[in-house]
Amino acid sequence: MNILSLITFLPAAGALVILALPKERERAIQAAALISSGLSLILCGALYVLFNRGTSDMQFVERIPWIPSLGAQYFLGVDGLSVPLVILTALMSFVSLIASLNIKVRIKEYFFWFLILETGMSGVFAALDMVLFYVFWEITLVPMYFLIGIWGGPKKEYAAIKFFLYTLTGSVFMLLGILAVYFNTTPHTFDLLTLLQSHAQWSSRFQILVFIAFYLGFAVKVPAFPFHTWLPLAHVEAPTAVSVVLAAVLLKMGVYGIMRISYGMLPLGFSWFLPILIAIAVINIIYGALCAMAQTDMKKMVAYSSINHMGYCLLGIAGLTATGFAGASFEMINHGIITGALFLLVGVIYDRAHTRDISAFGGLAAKLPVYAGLMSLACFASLGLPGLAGFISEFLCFLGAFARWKVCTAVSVIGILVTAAFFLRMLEKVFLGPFNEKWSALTDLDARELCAIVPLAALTIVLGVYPRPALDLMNTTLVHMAGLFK
Amino acid sequence: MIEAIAFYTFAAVTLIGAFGVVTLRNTIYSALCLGLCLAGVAGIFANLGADFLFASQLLIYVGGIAILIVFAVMLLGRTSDLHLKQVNEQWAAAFLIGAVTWVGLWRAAKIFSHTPLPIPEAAKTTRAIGLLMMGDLAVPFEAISLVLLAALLGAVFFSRKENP
Amino acid sequence: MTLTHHLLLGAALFLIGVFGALTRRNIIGILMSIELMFNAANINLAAFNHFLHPEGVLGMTTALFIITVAAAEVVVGLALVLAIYRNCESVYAEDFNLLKG
Amino acid sequence: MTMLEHAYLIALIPLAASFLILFGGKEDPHSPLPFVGIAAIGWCLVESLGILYAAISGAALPYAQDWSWFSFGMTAANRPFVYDMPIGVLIDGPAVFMLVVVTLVSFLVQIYSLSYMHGDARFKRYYAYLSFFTASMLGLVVSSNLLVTFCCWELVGFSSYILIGFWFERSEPAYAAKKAFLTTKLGDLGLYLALLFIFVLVGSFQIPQIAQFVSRGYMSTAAATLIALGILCGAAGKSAQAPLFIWLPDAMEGPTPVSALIHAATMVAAGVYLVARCYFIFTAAPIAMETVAWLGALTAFLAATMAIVCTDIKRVLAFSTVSQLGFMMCALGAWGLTAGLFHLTTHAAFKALLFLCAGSVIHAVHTNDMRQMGGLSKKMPLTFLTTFIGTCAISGIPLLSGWYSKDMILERVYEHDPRLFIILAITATLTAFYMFRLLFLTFLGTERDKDKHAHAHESPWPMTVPLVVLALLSIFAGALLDHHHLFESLVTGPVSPEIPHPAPPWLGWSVTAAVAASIVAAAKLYGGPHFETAQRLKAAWAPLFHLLDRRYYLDDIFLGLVDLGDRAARLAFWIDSEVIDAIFVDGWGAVARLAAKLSHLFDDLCIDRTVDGTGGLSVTVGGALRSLVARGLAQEYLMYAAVGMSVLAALTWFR
Repeated sequence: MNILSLITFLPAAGALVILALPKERERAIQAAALISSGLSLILCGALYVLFNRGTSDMQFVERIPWIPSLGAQYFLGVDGLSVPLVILTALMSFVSLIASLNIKVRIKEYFFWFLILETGMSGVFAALDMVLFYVFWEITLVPMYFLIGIWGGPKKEYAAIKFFLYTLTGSVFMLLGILAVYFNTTPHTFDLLTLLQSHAQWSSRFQILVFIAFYLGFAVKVPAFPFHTWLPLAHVEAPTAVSVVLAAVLLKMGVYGIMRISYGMLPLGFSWFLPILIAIAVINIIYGALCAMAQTDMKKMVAYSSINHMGYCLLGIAGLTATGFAGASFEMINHGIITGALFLLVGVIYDRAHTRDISAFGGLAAKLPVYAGLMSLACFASLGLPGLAGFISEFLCFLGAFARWKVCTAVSVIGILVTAAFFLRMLEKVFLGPFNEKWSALTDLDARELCAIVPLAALTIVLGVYPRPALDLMNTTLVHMAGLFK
Repeated sequence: MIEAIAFYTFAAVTLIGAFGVVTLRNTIYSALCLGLCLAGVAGIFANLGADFLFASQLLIYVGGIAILIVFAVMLLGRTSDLHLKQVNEQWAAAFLIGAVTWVGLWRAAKIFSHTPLPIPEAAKTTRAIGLLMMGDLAVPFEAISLVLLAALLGAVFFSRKENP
Repeated sequence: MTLTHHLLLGAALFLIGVFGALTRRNIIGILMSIELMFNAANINLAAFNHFLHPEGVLGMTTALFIITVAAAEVVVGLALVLAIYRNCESVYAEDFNLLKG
Repeated sequence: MTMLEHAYLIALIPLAASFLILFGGKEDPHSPLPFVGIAAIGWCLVESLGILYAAISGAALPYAQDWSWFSFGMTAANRPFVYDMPIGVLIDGPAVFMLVVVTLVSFLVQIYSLSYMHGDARFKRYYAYLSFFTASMLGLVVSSNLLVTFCCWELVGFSSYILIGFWFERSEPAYAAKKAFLTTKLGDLGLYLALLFIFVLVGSFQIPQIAQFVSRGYMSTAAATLIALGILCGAAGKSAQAPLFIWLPDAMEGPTPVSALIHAATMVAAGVYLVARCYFIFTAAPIAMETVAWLGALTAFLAATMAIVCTDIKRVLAFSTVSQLGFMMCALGAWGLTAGLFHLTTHAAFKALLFLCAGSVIHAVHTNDMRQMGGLSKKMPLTFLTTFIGTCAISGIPLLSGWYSKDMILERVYEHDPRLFIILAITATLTAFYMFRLLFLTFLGTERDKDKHAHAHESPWPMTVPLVVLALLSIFAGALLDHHHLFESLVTGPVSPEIPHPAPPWLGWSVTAAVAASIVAAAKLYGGPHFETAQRLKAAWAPLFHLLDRRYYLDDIFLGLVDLGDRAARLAFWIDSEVIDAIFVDGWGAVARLAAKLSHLFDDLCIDRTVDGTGGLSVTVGGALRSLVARGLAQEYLMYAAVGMSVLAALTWFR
């Protein structure tokens, strides 16, 4: 049992403990959830310290035969691409758990599913065996379905089933892809590291087909245009903490998959798809931003802004340079932190006012200074203000893509302006202007909310001013990745 | 030769016991006949060289189940019942069915008539059975233990006083 | 002695069991008849084991499992009989037509 | 030398002060925290003056120092490696003067604000914002890395946003703040692309390395032109050049000291400074140079005309700022780096002075509308005097600072292109006209609003002392800096490859004469009590006045663009929800449901009938049989099973 297994399965152990607790003991359930997730986070801290930044090999590898007849293994390991995501998962899950302490109904089931979800998410990033990867991938689906479908908003059932069908359809294609590569390698294997080396034995046509299958699976998760329509709905209906995890971690699974599998395993398919990918990235950026601008619901606006930001990631990947990869990986981290904070903050106001309509408010900055400050921070970080986390990564994405796609990048820069426009409009309508007396009973953030949001805000500033700690984790691996194919 | 004598003896005991079970009017005698019949089967096992099976048959069937049934009979038995008929009206039909089936089975069993009885070996089967149970048959073994547990619980549940 | 002898013994025992199960009025009698059928099967298993696969013990082991199942069956059966008797003051099978649809 | 070595502190100390003020202590009118900000900026001022002294006394410039900031993977020539991004300071001549300007004006404005903002509910936060602005502005000035420059560039924009919207309880400042941020951001997109282009070409953001790259001729003219135009976009946004200047008049909704600091002296000059900083790229691209020159001239002229009809005292000053920035841009475009930056320096002094004077007036009468002022010279003599000095300086009255710099620009521009000179000369004349109009309307003539006039009073010392200091600078800065060609010796630009039109010696004096004439005209029109002439002129030229009043409809164009954006957004969302979601996603669902319905129908009509028929038959038969055989007796059922068994056994007979 090495550190990765512990990080992955500690939350699941916590979930089992919760299962054993009687459902009236709410404090104990919450404590069990926080402790198991917190331990996982502490171990992630250790992972961060112990991680060797000088090599692009897999580290903390654990390899045990699992289903020998299939050749499937229990095979975990991280490199510079996945280790930030594992840490992000633990961090955002812990923060979300803090934010979930105000859940009032069916506490036991809620925390149980949440911890299972955390295990699934960590597992996706740590798994190096295709079967294991697929299993973890699917494990995330079920808790999400219940979390949205039970604790969600008014249209929760519809949102949950849409989310479920969408992603399940995607992952069915992914399964096809996995089986295709399994049966077309000699010897048959599910070992990701071996598969990454074996593209030489596949024809171009095969790679393209398999690429499409994998891409469909990942694009739904990213979500890339036109497979994104589940996202606003799911976000709007999901409870706050679930939205946080959904945006901060689940979307990253798609980008991670594209970088790890589509790019690494199927270079010919990837290069065939590259022109389409850059088009999708541009569409994601501009179209997502425009859709966000049309929203009147804050949460939906943030959800569409996620589509926009994932477009930056795709843009960075499409650049096929180490810079673009660095941008995409770093953008994943930053988007996780920033959008997580944004969803938390939107949740705060929804808890108090029971509405998220932008035009329903006005002048809140006078009444809720701390809230307004943190919200402005998150919004400005999201629109890419330098000094806050979003800027550097966004810039690296553009920088990576610009060398190859000058015109497309130049066009997608418009997305920055539109992003700024809708965030500023939201800030103006909600926080500035004459105070709307209807909300004179609102209170500022309480301790629990501060505990959840302030660390994210601090990280936003730290990573914005000094991104080295995050970038150094990935540099070696990404440089290695960029050097794989000419 | 000695095997043949043993076989016929045990077979006779078995069949007589079985006949007693199904025909005797007094249920307590039936139960005792059952014990006799089971003991006969145990003898057949011993004759076949299945030592562990023989022991199990004696311990579980003769020593356990038969005694249990005797107790149950004594718990429920009413002396007034001794005057009542213990066999219902479909006995003729049952006999017919039995006869027809017997002929069929007899014809089927004749397929093996040429198989000679090998020389019985003094091999002990206990060890082999144990290995088998802990090895290939571990899962059925565990499943059986669960069945037993369930039966135990079920029995307790059904026979509770306050059970409706 | 050949396998046929044993099989015929098993068949006879089984048919007696069937006859008993079909005709006995007393529920305990039916139970006992069922035990006879189990034993018939056991004899067949032991015999097959002995004559066809003398080197193995699988047949005997299966017989052991059957003995176990039989024990479970008889325990539950007797418990049921007790429960029925407690409720209906009867142990005769024809008094119960709960199976009637 | 130590001053130079610690130049990085100049940006970090106000930053630290800003956070200290923001997070230390509660909001309280007697909080000592604002003095932290003043002390920090005072220290910066001392350091800047030290650097200036060092520069004058011959320290080696440019001075550069770099540290490692962060590293990322990079691919160059198909070879990936880890690139280390440096962060550092680069102090050259322009930077030295810019440092002094920024720290000096910041310092004075912070002192001025002690009184001006006194009693405001967010007094402490105001100082935090000011310090933050100063920090980012100084960072912009000293940074050697264009990416860091861009970061600070955005951060000054952000500071401008929060300071314009400082009184966010009213909706106008909130709207103006958003407008300012978005308009400058529009320009910044060009700068952003220019940065991407630079890095892709050069592989570095370090200004010295880029300069080397250009000077060795590695950068093609086309690339240089594109990059220069991109930088110009950014500069036009921040320095309020046409057509992006629309945000600046609205930005006057912020507190007046903020307008003086950000929207007159420092931030808006950042665009000019950036062009100067990247001058080597511009000089490599003749088309870009021409664009800069003509854009500057156009802006100067348009803004001056708009200032004539404006009645809001701060907006007149705002248009004046735009106009003067146009002068600087034009000078830069005409190979006059020295002239442009010289004007930047002097302009900072007198424009900050004018804004602070306006603030003093507004503080006294609580209105921005010049039509409600008049005759304030008796009530506020010191303010009047300092305003007069500032007006003279900006109008180019000889021997005041503005005269030196404007003269230099005009000369330089004439040498480059006489057509530009004519535009600028007309603009200079207009400048004098509207500035004296402002002076007459505000301080001279009759008091038009008795009530406001009665309450007016001279401002307290924290406000007047900065006025006096700036007034002295407005008088003497030009002469001081021109003394022994001090400014030119430190700020030397590249010399134009050719000088087609050598400037005649009467050039400066002719402009001065025109200026004098326009002052007389202003006195004629606005000196009297009733301005009949002005009203008649206005009536006669009504369409023109309307055009100027509506700011050449540029605001409407901007709003049209915003509206277009909104329409695009709504269209995109309509596509998203009604087309993609409805057709591709829910459409599939509908198709699937339809297929399900069809198959269900088939089931119903064909298969189910058969099944039902069979079922019905068996029910009938079963019903009949049941009464016969099924009496619910277990043994009877067992009997049937046994019959089955015997039948199977009987099959063996036929074998």
